[in-house]
Amino acid sequence: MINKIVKDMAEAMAGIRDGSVVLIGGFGSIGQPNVLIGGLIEQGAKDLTVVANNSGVGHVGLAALLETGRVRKIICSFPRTADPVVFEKLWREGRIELECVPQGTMAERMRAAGAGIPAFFTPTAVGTKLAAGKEEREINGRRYILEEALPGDVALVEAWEADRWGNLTYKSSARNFNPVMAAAAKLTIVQTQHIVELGTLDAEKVVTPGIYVNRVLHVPYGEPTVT
Amino acid sequence: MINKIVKDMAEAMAGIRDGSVVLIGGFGSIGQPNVLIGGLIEQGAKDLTVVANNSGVGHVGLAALLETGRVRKIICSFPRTADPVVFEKLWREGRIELECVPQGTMAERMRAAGAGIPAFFTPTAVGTKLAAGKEEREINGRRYILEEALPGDVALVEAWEADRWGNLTYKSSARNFNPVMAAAAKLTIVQTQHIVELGTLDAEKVVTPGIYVNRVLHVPYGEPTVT
Amino acid sequence: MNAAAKVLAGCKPMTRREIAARLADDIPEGWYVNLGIGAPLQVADYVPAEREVIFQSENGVLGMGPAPAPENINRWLINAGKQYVTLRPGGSYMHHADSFALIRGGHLDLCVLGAFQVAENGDIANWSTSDNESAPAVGGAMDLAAGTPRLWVLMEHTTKTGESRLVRRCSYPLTAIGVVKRVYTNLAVIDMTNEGFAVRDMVPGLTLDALQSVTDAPLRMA
Amino acid sequence: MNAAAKVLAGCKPMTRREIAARLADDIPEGWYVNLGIGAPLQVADYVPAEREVIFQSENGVLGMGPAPAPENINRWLINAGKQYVTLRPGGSYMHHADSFALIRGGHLDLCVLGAFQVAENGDIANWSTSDNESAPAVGGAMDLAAGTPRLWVLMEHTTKTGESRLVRRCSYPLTAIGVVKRVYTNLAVIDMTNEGFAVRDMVPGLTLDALQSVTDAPLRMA
Repeated sequence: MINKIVKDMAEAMAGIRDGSVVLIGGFGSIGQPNVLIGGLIEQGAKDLTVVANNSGVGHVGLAALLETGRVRKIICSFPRTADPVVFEKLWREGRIELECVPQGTMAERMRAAGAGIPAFFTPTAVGTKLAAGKEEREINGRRYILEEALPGDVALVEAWEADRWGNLTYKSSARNFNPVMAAAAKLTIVQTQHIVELGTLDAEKVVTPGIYVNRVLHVPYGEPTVT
Repeated sequence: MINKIVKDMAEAMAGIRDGSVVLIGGFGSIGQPNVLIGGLIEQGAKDLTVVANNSGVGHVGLAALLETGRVRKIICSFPRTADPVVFEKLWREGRIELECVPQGTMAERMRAAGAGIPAFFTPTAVGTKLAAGKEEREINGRRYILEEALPGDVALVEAWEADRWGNLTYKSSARNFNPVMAAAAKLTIVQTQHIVELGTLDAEKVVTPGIYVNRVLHVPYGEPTVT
Repeated sequence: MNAAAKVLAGCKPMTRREIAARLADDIPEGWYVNLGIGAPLQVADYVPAEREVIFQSENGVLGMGPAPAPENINRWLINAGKQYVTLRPGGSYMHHADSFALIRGGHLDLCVLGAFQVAENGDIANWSTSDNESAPAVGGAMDLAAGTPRLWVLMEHTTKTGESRLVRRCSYPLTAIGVVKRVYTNLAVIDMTNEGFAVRDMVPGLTLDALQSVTDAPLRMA
Repeated sequence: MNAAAKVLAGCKPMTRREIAARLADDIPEGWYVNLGIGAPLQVADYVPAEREVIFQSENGVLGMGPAPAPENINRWLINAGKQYVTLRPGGSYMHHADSFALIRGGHLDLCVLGAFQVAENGDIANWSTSDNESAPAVGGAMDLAAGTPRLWVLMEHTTKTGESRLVRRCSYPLTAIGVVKRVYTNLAVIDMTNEGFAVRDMVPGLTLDALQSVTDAPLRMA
């Protein structure tokens, strides 16, 4: 019997290596798997590259991970949410590398990684300093730049419901980057509000099919705080 | 009040021009909008390029459209379903052009068109005769070819449920190419089994949001025949 | 008293909310619209619910409604500005790759962004002032600006120190090139044409000459 | 009596169904598997339901179950071979771009395809015999062959006229290059290695010499 539900955080985090590229879901704190981030801090992997839309708020969640000093680089569209105190300090001190990527390009680079597309052309950022060093090509009279896939070694994902095959649903705008990251990583670890019996999720409504999920941890931790 | 539901077939087909690229949903006959295809025959546009996974069966649906002689070219992965009598005859007589495209490349080329991606690299078809004339590049030690977006002027789509904003759901494997084509065409025309009140579709379950839909025709025509 | 201050004294400039209302009047029923964070978000307040305009938020919300009453907050439902919002009947959710496929694919009818500068060639600069004190943060601005066929900018006509935001060429880092179609400022509504800026209308009491005196790029009447 | 006929007379070749059953034995629980149209589809019949193997169909079905009883047919639910199937509890649907993203992205554990020829460099030819009498039709074969990290081929060892299907180089148009990992024929199970074909096991009564006599490419024991 396939059972991707793990019994505890140690099992969820087992084997994450130093130097990993870790994709972390969420838009701000909505859909961000903060409990798993705590587990990753506990687990101790270092020299990480983190891909996340924002750079953490205050001293919790992603910010707490950055504060450990174990993140070498962050790939991010908007490292400037409400209270980015930890990131800003690290960045000013030159202790973290930042790759600022347009949000849609970041999403599409991960989608490409999951879809076996190594590179694609996009109009986003043409003629701007974020296109510096990138191959440019005119196609049908319009300028485009070439962007490469952005695969992860690990994805940390927050779901609403999950079953033992790893099928997932999300709640409202907490969907955001989570399904894209689940498909883009070699090892996808999920924290879910609800565990449901196999076969109870509507087959027409599953957003992430279990093929993209390796481990599911039940974390009924309640409602997110907007920050 | 936005209302994309049209009153009859004439309104559904209005303005389709000679020379159009017409994307037609379906995998075999499942999810294929046969009633709309009949409407297109009636409407009379000619010199069409049709994009569809198969090439029609017997003398109905897509095959009937081909039989009118108004399709100049078909872009297709598998023009060989059960009884492709019309297509085979046209093709042998040199009266229709065929572009045979791997199924996943065809889907991704349309997805790219809808997503504003003009071209992407793919491993599919590398080293085969379907890669002839295409740009090849090695990326991270693997060979890829460049494929271009495949946009449509018109998409004909079969849905299960639709509301007046054009939000759509599909039934089982009748989803197939329909959502991809809906997003890839300038004018998307839908035949739907059911019309539902705005707000009754589950927001988590809408597969094609109305932004991709222009016209909805209510066609409660019953079950498809597998062929 | 600088040129800008003089001009402002001679007419009645619009407030941010008045600009938003002015812009909202130009959005017809049926359009799909993305409103950038900051001032553009206020535009939604001036589109009456009975005129069905469908608002999209980059974080995967299509059919966004107004802020909820405090007792009805769904804590998983926010907009791009990370404020709680609602979903209208007919609204739906999508993931980030699908959301930006929608944006990049040119499916929106309109995007409204704020800006530091707009140039007469349609360039927009709205994400960075080259201030090296803080880290670069682009968000979805470049995707929205490059992807949407109709980009309107909502901004003050001049900076606080009186410098024109309508320029010959942007001096700040660009967000996208040649994409702005119209600019709504506190003084005027100005179209982008192949021949540069063309003024559609101005606030009462303002003349083209007075407007030109606070505008770096050349203006003409539309 | 040609070489192939002699060899077949000296042993007990497997039927198509026996090959499918032999292959099915090698699929462990938990694998995600795509079965090509034709003979490979029969593999599913030999995986017992209690060993959870998740079958994918290119037309957007993940978690495919066996054919339905006639009274329970869902006429909107077919497999890639356009036969009616069922969905297992835990199954789900996706559209074609997502389905081939899954395939091309290398997420399947296994794909089983039929073939005309497999070459010792891992090339596979399974979509066209260069017969110019009928139109080319590739379907999803190239995507599956190029995308799946583990491709097994299920085919007869020789053609009806006794020609080897395991060849030094394919003469038919290629489906993909260097991708086959293992071949299941009516005579043997053969691994693809960096040194070419390596025989894992043969049907009773068959020797490596006899197998080699009906095989174009050189063989060795694994």
